[in-house]
Amino acid sequence: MMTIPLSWWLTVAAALFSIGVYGALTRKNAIGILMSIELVLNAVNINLVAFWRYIAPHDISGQVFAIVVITVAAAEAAVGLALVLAVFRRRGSAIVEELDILKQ
Amino acid sequence: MLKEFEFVGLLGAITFTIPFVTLLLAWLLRPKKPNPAKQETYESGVQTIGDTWVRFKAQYYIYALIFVVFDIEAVFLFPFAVALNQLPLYALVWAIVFILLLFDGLLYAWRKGALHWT
Amino acid sequence: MQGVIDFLVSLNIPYVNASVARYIVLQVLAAIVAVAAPAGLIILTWLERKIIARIQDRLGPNRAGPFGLLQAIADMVKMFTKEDITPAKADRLVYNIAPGLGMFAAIMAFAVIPFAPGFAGTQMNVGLLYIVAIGGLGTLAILMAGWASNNKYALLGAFRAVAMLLTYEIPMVMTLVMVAVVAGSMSMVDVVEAQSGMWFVVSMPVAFLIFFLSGVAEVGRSPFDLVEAESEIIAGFHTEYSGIKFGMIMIAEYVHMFALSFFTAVLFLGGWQIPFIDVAALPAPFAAILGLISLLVKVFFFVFVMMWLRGTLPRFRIDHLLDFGWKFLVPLTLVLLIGVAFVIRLFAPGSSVGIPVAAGPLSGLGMPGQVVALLVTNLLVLGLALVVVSSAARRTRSKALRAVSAVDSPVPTAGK
Amino acid sequence: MPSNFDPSQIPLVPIVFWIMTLFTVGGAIGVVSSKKLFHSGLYLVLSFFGVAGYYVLLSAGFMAVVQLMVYVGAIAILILFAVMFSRRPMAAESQANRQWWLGLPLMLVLFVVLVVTVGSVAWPVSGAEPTADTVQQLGVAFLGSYLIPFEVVSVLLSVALIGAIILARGKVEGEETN
Repeated sequence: MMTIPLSWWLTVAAALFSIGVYGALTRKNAIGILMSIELVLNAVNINLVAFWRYIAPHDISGQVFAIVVITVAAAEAAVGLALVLAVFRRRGSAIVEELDILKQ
Repeated sequence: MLKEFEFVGLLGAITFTIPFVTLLLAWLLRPKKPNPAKQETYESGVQTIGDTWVRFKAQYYIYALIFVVFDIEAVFLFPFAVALNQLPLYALVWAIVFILLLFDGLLYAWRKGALHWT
Repeated sequence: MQGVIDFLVSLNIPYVNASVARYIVLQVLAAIVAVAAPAGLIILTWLERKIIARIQDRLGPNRAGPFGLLQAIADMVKMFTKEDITPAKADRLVYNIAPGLGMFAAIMAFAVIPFAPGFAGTQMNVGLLYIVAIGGLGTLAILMAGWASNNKYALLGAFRAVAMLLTYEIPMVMTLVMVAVVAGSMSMVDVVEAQSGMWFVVSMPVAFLIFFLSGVAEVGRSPFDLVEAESEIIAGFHTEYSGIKFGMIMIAEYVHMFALSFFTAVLFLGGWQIPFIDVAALPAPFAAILGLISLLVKVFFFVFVMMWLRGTLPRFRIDHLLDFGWKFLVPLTLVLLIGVAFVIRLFAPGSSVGIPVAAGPLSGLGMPGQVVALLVTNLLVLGLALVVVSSAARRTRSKALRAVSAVDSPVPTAGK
Repeated sequence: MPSNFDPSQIPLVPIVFWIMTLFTVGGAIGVVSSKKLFHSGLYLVLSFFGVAGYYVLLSAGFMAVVQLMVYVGAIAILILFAVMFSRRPMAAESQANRQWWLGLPLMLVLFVVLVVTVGSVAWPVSGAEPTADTVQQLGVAFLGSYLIPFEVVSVLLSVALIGAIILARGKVEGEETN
């Protein structure tokens, strides 16, 4: 079963993480940024579960952490999207660059 | 664990092809004579006005919101359910506290009228 | 299943060793499931039309073939040969993927069902959650279909459908948690075996009712079919679909209904178990055949009940439906879950796995005591819920009456 | 076909791994490059699906179904709902902001640094197989050593629910309702 070395998982997770960071930095729309953050959190979860599987398979902590991360991601998505919707209704836009009210 | 998902994978591989086969078969059999009138959006014969993707009321979003929260509650309750007989009695009390805390959120939504369909 | 594998190995075909034989058997089982689930649709549509016709004092299809049996095939042919129109304004790719995804989700639900003793594709120890997870894909397909059609009715229908699916998924998941609590496992195979003493429908009738009810809502069938309320939103999320893609959506719906019947039979009616007969102890081929027949009888019973519901009940209104889900079923299942967990823990045998745990105080009463306690809990919670609801209803009604009389009474005085 | 051919030796696990990598990374690239926000959301689902496949390969079946149930069944729906609520979600305009050319090399540098780090550490891999019933272990952990996080999670969820409802319900004049 362990035909795949641990480093493959970590590399894939790194790729996912980098893409997520890129998205968070470059997307215009706030919802797009939230999606990218979900990607980053998923990369973290892959790492957690891979470490659990390869380094401490008898200690369930890795999965506990991953589930807590999922929970926090869901809470973040719920509040974040509600925030985006609220902003969108006030200002008629979800484009982050247009939300520069503090600058004016 | 992998063994347990083998069947899911095999079934998934077959099931994945079924829609393609169906579509291919239909593509071979069916006539294809599109014209602009046919391809118009069907709204009971009335011409469509404006954009389809208009905004809908936030009520739908609130239902999805409460659903997400309870979905995650279930994620925590399933391990608890399976491990119930390996747990001391006080653990049950904590699980009940867990459920009641979330119930609290639902009650709040209810009181604030967020569950009310307007 | 082990028997079949051993048989294949004993044939001494080149390259076929135990693990290859296992793959072959699994693959064949998968193929049967993947083909039989949509093919069962042919019987289902015919049955549905016949039953509904009888309920409405009609004959139903009776021209094509004996008893109109070929009608379903004729319908299939029609679906395949009809022109398939894609609206010019649709989002083509998503529009085309959605029906396929719905079909995929519906068929995949069958992966975890134990068909007969020893005949289960997988003993996955997360089977109950798998049902929920795959159900989520179906929800997504509906949202995609409604969205990509670029039609206001389709989008509104999709919103309504998704709101309803989400609402009724919570009571459903909570009843699944109850099943996991009582069976002590999330594997469907274990759930069936845990019912060898007593079916869960006896010990948890209220949980069973909630599961079946929310399941019918999940499938989107009458009386929960406001998703496709013709008088309000044309055909809901599949307004724009025609030809084979419409057919695929229909197939998904019927397969889903079939899957729900399977789940109800497996989770609450003991799956392949037959009362007073120990099926698993019979010699291998009999056990498999008898078990499968027993399961199918239960499945078709639930299929019949669903058609019966469709033939007799009017459609719900969406606000009533959502209120019923959120304000009645969700609190009810949460309270019931607490009760069930409490009872099970009281009756739990002691354990020395991991942390040593003392036995529950009532564990001496054994299985019959547990069944009776569960039943009493179920009925108590239901009774409590009904009392609360009826008192709340009385309050609202008297408030409404007072409002009406407050409006009415000034009228005669003004007349004088 | 060689005489000692054994079909059970087909490297299924790496094959599935690469398919899932295609889903995950391909989906992720779709998320950050798609011009339509709704399509971004669908690519996100594809990516989540691939991650669920990873969990199966990692013997974490519970995590896999939880990934499907929470991410695909709940969070993705929430995100798609939010996309539909925002204006002109299907408009095919560039979704990237003015700094995208700066983000690209940054992403590549980050990736290279991470990979080099991963390669330079000698991970203490243990060859042990995980115990069969991880779900039960999880339950014992949640109500044993991780009891406080368990309760905090429920507080977090209630707070998130209440906060999100307050935010989402704020009424604005002249809003159309359907």
